[in-house]
Amino acid sequence: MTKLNYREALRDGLRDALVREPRAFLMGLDVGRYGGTYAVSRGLLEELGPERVRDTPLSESAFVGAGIGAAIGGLLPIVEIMTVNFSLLALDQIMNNAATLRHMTGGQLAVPLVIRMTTGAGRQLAAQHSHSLEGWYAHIPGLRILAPATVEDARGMLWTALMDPDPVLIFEHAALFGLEAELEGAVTPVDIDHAKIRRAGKHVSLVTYGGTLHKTLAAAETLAKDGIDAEVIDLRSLRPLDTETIIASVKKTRRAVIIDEGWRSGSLSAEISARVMEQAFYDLDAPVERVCTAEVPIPYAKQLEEAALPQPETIVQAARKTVGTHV
Amino acid sequence: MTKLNYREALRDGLRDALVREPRAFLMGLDVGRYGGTYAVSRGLLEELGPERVRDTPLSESAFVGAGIGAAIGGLLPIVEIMTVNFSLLALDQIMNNAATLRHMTGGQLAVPLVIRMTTGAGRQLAAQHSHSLEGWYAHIPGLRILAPATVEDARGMLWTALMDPDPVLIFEHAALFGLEAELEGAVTPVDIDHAKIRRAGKHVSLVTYGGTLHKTLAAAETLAKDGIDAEVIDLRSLRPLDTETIIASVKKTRRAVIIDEGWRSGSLSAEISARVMEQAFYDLDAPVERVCTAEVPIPYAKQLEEAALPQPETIVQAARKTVGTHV
Amino acid sequence: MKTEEHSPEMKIDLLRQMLRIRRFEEKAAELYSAAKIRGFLHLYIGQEAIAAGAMRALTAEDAVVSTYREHGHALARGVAAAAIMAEMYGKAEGCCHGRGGSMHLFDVSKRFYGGNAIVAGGLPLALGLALADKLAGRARVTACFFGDGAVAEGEFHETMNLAVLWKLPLLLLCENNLYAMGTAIARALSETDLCKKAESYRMPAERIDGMDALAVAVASADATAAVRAGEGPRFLELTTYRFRPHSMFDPDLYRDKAEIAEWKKRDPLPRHIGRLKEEGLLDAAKIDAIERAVADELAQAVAFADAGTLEPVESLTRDVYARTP
Amino acid sequence: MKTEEHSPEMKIDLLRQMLRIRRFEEKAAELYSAAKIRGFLHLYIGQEAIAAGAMRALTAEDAVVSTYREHGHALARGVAAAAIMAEMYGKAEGCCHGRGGSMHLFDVSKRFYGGNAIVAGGLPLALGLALADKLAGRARVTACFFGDGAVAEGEFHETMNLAVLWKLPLLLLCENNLYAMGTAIARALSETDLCKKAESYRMPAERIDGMDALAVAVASADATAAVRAGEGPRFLELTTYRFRPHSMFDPDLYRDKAEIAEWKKRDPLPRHIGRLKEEGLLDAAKIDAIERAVADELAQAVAFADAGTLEPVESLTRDVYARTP
Ligand SMILES: Cc1ncc(C[n+]2csc(CCOP(=O)(O)OP(=O)(O)O)c2C)c(N)n1
Ligand SMILES: Cc1ncc(C[n+]2csc(CCOP(=O)(O)OP(=O)(O)O)c2C)c(N)n1
Ligand SMILES: [Mg+2]
Ligand SMILES: [Mg+2]
Repeated sequence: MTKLNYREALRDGLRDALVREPRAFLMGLDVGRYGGTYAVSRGLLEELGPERVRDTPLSESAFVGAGIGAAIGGLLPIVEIMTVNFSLLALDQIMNNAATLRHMTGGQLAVPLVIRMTTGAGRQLAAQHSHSLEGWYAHIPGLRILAPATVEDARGMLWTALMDPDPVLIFEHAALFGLEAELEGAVTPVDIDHAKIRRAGKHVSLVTYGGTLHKTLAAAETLAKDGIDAEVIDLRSLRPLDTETIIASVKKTRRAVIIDEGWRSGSLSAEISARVMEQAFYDLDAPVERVCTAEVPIPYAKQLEEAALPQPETIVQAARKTVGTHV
Repeated sequence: MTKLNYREALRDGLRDALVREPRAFLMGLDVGRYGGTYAVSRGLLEELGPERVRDTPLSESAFVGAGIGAAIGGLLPIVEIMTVNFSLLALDQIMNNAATLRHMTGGQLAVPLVIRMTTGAGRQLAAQHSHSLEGWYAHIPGLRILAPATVEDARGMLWTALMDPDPVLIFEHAALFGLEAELEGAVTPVDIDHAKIRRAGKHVSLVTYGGTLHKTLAAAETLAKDGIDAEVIDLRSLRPLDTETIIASVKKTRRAVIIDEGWRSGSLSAEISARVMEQAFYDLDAPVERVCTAEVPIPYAKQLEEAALPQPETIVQAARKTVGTHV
Repeated sequence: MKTEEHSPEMKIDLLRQMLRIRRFEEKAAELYSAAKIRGFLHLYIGQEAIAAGAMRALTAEDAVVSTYREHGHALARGVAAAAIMAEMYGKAEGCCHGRGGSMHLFDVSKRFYGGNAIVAGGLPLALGLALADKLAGRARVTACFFGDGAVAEGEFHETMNLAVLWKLPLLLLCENNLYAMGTAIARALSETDLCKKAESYRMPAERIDGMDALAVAVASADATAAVRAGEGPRFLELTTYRFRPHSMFDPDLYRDKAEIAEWKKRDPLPRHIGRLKEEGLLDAAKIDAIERAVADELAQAVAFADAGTLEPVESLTRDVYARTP
Repeated sequence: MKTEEHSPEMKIDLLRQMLRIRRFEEKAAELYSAAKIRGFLHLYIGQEAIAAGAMRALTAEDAVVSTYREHGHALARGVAAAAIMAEMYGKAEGCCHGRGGSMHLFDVSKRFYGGNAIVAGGLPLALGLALADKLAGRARVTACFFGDGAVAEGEFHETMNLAVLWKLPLLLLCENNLYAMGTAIARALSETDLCKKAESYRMPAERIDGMDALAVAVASADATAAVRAGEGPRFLELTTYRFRPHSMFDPDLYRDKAEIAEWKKRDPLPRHIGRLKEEGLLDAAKIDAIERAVADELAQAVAFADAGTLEPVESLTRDVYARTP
């Protein structure tokens, strides 16, 4: 067992993939000389050389598109978009090429590309640097969307994603880089098809992923003190959604709160709520609640940013409301 | 009364705005010499000159950004993005500038910009030219999102949008250009704050907008023959949503089907379903149903495209299901 | 390579390719009016010398990326006319099983990578294909066709820079037909000398008469050889003109009739035929024979498309992912 | 305009502006370590000659657009130091009520339009401000600052083209500090002569020593005059160097210590001071007086920020729309 943080876990996963798979290479802004904006790729340029760890200029659309082209050309590119905020510049390539090429060519092409990016708020970076758009990306057919919330997932998801024949976007939450855990020595691939129950419980299902998982687990502990036994589901994959696991949990607890860091309207939590409506309406004892980010560009000031984001207290409140209504 | 089609109505609205408001100007690809890709702006260059009807090169990000800058600079730009499909290239400007500037500057700036674009599928234009992303755009705080579904709205919404101090995106549905109606002579501004009940009914609420309104009205007629009296709500504004009107209708009918042309997962209909869950759960007699576009890049072949999109029959089926379950 | 060095066979083949494209598209226009082909249809008529001339420089191992105006490129690249026509009919037998249509012809067996309906959207893709070859140590070339309109897009700029920076085996073929839809190049670009633009990225560039198939063939061969030799990317500006409107929807109100007429005098087909006749390589009988072969191929393509079947709607969700859920 | 034509007052003022920026940022770094300032903080230290020199050319009616490295621009433009500092503290008294922070300083009363944290994102905005002036027939100039890194972005390309095509009153000031985060310009651009790039859009361009405040002032005055006269946009490449890491998080592992030391010898402050002393315009006492005035202003700014209040969380949803729902 080694003690590892989320950042180191990402690095181990990355290094492992690049060492094991000669077709893989990493490409993005400052992944090489600089060592990665969040130091995720530190040391990899020195170890693997500039062809495998490729610095790019500020040209998001072109280097993401180049990743798509290289994937078609037989490689397994890992493209790092520094943060989700800059991915908007590459959206045409992502939606119109990566996501469509397999279908539009009648199955002739595969785009085995992985795009990694940092997501999320919480560090006072203000409106243009605090987006949580992973749920929004999950709207796009043809893509797989992953969100590692634990150190283990941070380390193991990349390999599974890289072996997937379809384009996979991995959203790494900026607030988790310091998160620590004890892990076995070797990188082990992570199941990206199934959500994971991080805490079993019977009174309410708390459905979440990524950066809000830990806030949700904290909320569950608080609720436990009140005798409310919450089940916490970590989605891991935002597209496709593991609806089965969610529905099974809701059918058991008969209540659900969905927590995500996206803006409320049109968030992933809306989709989950709609699916619960469709597939478990008659099993519900209370309406599904959502805890999301306030519908504002994220402000810089600490107290405002905190007020904008889901917090353990707001999760607790929502859970109490849904349980309280009908217990 | 004059007979007008949707295209002509858009043109009348545009001309009226440009003539009445000297600060307004139109800018976009081929809006001038060419006369507008869909002939919406035909004749306006000749009438108003190249400063007011400004052709742009293929530079979506720059000319949308220029619209934002010009709005800050005191004008009232109407930017036409030829189709929603190309708006992806301008998403950084739309999300990181247009939508955030007022809030991020503590209220110092206003961005009274209108962005018009054609949206929707149904004309066999295949995967890269058939997006329906208006519901997706409705996720972004700071923007207003409109979808004119009638000839009257096509004519009158622009003025209201232009007078709005915030950035407004208007999505004009490509399949509606030939739609005809009899209208009064003058352009009259349209209320963009409220949804409109296009057909009153008591058994089920059919909530929709834009291109699917007419399919939904057709479905309502079919349902009427079966004795199912459907209420049809045209949202008109996708952000903000007029939740009140929706909830009032659902509380009356106790059943709802939401129809939209977005891909199902993460569609606007998910948000509406989630709101009904939150605000009318105890009034529902059956789970809310959704009729959306299949989660595929839209294929070229006619029968495949038709199968991918919401159709009157699928709407009828969904309505029958929700009514049938509990009547 | 010099013009004189080319064999008679090669010169005749240029004619054959141009004729294949011309006749195919004339037929396509007809079939569009008959509603057999739907969606958008962008004809290449007038620009055939470019596809015919440039494609000769490529080997089967090389890759091609194009735009929505790509029938000519697909045909010249060797994608079967029947598979293209069936695709435009939306038939299961089409090269993309009817999912792509006219704007999205793909044939992986020919390394023909589309068919991109987003202006300039193919450029980064081509960059990536070239990068893959470079990283894999393969001496292959990726040829990317695009229009003058694409030059204004940010993706053009980013691609040009990266191609040179990374010294990628990329051949950039800009078909400057002077218009992007209704926008004349002088109203779209502050600098209309596209070679100057290329040079601002330190990319070697040359302007070629795109109405002269032989000139295109020669320049493309030279440029491709340099790219293949590892000298980095090359840019060719091919001046040309589309004789037809932008698409079947375009009323073409923005061009002078006189301008169109003037350019039609430079039609690459009669021009090439004239040259071959002068050189004694061609007579009326030979032209006739070629025309007949072309007509046969086309008739078969149309028959194939007509006889084609429709994909069952059950297949709608196939190929969105490798595994159909 | 010639260097010699400048008044002693003007030369002294350049010094004062540079000092204001230098001291402000030194303090900001300190306050960042003390966790009074949070988020990202990008220091301008080393580049002060540019903000100080260029801003002089503008009138109150002109507009300024900048990047996330904009404290210097804001200060030189006349945004109150106290309002800037309070903004960086996240206080309600900040120029954006604490919503923007270091990367998003705005002051509409000074026509200072930010503060953009997306590289190259300010360029189209500046284009639009210039377009508004042109359409309204106002002889105003919009000055847009950006870095060498932005030059690789598509938006740079699109903006350059449109600015010339529409002959807009835009002054483009590229601060070439040789790095975009950890990426040296030669590893980012295939052509590192930025003036050549500008010329490929037919935009008049000049390279200026950005470590020489007077040279910047002279070139900016000339360029602004031309822009104001309706001659269309101008491009200035200002060669410079940031003495500090990219941001407070940057371990700065990608630059040679020797390179940094070499550039520090060209520090615009001592250089300008040396010149003024040589010209007999400055002595130790005068420098002292300026330093004291600067220190006073800064102390007041810090006190103002410290005394500032927090926006109540109830105001969170204010100003998302004109009408708060
Ligand atoms: C990004 C984008 N914007 C707009 C369009 C609409 N459009 C299709 S073709 C075209 C003109 C392109 O001109 P050019 O690149 O010169 O190619 P040509 O049609 O002349 O072959 C336009 C504006 C598009 N397809 N993609
Ligand atoms: C579109 C985009 N991509 C990436 C980033 C992250 N980033 C912030 S500053 C920077 C470097 C910019 O360099 P340059 O333009 O030279 O300005 P400088 O920092 O040197 O002043 C990068 C890559 C960003 N802010 N925006
Ligand atoms: Mg063209
Ligand atoms: Mg720089």
